[in-house]
Amino acid sequence: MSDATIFSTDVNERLAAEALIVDVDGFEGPLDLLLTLSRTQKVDLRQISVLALAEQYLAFIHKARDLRLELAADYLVMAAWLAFLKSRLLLPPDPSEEGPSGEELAAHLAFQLERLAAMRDAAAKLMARDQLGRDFFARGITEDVTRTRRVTYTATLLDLMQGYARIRTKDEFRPFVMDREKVFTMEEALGRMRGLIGFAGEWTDILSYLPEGWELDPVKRRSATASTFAASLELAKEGKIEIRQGDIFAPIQIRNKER
Amino acid sequence: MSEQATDAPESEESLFEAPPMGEQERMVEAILFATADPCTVAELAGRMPHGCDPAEALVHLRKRYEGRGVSLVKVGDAWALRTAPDLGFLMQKETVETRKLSRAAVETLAIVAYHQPVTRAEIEEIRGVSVSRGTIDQLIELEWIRFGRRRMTPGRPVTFVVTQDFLDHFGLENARDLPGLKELRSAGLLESRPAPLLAEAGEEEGDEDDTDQTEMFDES
Amino acid sequence: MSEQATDAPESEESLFEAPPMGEQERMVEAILFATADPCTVAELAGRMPHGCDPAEALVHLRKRYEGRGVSLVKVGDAWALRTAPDLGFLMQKETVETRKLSRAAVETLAIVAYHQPVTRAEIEEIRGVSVSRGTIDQLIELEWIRFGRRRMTPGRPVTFVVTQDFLDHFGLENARDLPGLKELRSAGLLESRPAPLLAEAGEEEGDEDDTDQTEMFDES
Repeated sequence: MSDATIFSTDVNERLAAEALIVDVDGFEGPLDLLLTLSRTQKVDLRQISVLALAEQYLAFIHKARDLRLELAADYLVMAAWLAFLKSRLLLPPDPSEEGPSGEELAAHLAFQLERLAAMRDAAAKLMARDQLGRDFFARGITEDVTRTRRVTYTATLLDLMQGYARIRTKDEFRPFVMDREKVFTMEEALGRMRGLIGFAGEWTDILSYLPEGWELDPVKRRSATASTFAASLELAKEGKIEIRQGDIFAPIQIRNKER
Repeated sequence: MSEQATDAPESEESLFEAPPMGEQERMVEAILFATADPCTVAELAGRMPHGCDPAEALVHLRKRYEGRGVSLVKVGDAWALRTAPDLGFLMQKETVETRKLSRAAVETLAIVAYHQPVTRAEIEEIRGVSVSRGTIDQLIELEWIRFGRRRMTPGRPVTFVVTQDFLDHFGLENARDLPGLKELRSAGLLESRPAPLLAEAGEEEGDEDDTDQTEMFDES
Repeated sequence: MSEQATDAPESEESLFEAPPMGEQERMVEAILFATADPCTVAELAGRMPHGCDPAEALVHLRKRYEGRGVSLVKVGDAWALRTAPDLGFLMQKETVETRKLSRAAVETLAIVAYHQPVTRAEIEEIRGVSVSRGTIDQLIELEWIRFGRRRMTPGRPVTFVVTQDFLDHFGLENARDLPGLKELRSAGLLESRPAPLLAEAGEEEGDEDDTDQTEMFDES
């Protein structure tokens, strides 16, 4: 396992690694985590080994999973991407393959990390500057010589935008008031039946294909019944199923035709 | 300043040496500039390093400001920096009282900004309530909206547009730079609204209209 | 002094003649003392008698306040009097507790300052996470950032730029005086390099960024 090389027996390093794991929620996303991991390489971000970093990250994700920590999707997406990057970096380039090389992708990742680190550094420098109201001060007594007073009205941009949003959102939701939640579309019904139809060797009532829970609410039941029926006709037309009805108003039954 | 040199040895009682008089003068100046109220000598001494002599610093400072646009004046037993009385005529603009614009006016202004040129009827249609005369008058008086071209429709209604003053006040280069609804939402500027499913009851819309109504009648 | 004496009799001319520079300097000093907010040269000129040259008066005034407890500082295209930063320790009572900004807000602010004009998507790209609700909101409310021009790219996204209040708060004369800006720029860290795409799309972004940089440094 590469784990052994990365999480070496050095106790301090192991503790540091575990601290990272425990703190998984403390990271602001995969890039932040990568930046923190890259610090353990103790080199200029320009000279960073992206391959080693990718391995560290993958090992981290692996460990986090072992500890059954919930990982947000973007951490997993980054893991998948790094695994891909790792394979590109390790394998000799395939001349027939399109797109950027592993080195180009790695260089871009290194750039992103360097840029993020630079911005953090800049943010710290900014906040360390002398600040108004903390290190230097504006005039304390603004002039109030009694004289003709003029009343003026003011509003902020935020007031303006929120005011506008308040009015417009009233309208905006109107088209959506038509309740789509209680409609089962034919596409949905088709999708559902295609998945289930393989199991229907015997004649079964189409009403048994209604999605769970939909038979309880009359409005939902009506919509689901109609779409399921329409979907059955469509499947019969495609030759996937047979359809029959014993009598007027009798249950409509279907069964799989491709046995 | 020869005084500084002679001052320093005198402050033998103090554990730490007081800063030179030039520094003390700077300190008094900064304090009097930044505080909201006049300061007594005791207050100044309380703020300055141990061993300082604010009374003497005040004498120097007063001399320094003689004939300037600002002067050091005594108010009761406290000291303050005040603009020179002969320049009072320059302060006209400082005595402006600002009040918050009413909600009806903010909404009307927003509609003009987002929909300009827009007629009064259109504003009413968008707001869902009638717009009182006072609201439009107020916005015109503030020089935030003005009359635009007449609309070439029956009745040739006047339209309203926003002014350069409006753009300046709200820090916009152009009314087109106002963010759209989607952008407002993604910037977290929209109050969260109930899910569409609940909206059909439309209860809070009713409430909101009520508020508008009250506001409208308050204004006139 | 003698000028004034000769000025007075020629009442017709003096109607249009500007006061002597010494007087103008006093006026600028008085106006700036009377307000806490920075004043532009245009605002000063608007309040001073006809024919005054506040820009020149400011040069004199700045020199006069050099090394004093209060100094004349430039904030964007405006001017303000502020206490000298080394005397901040005297002003504990005036210190305003500012709301502590979250790390996300501080970073977002820095990104807007260094990359302006910058879109929300670019901020997210640099930070590697989506900008949470309220972050931009908070910075707008503090009046440290505002909406800039829309970007002329598909979707015409709004951009953000920093404000004069931002410059004032951090004691910056200009956005170009941001600490380390030159180094970051020459290291290429202010470019928003598009990611090498596996499938080609959106090539035009590269050029766009060059324009942005120029835009930013064109601002005087």
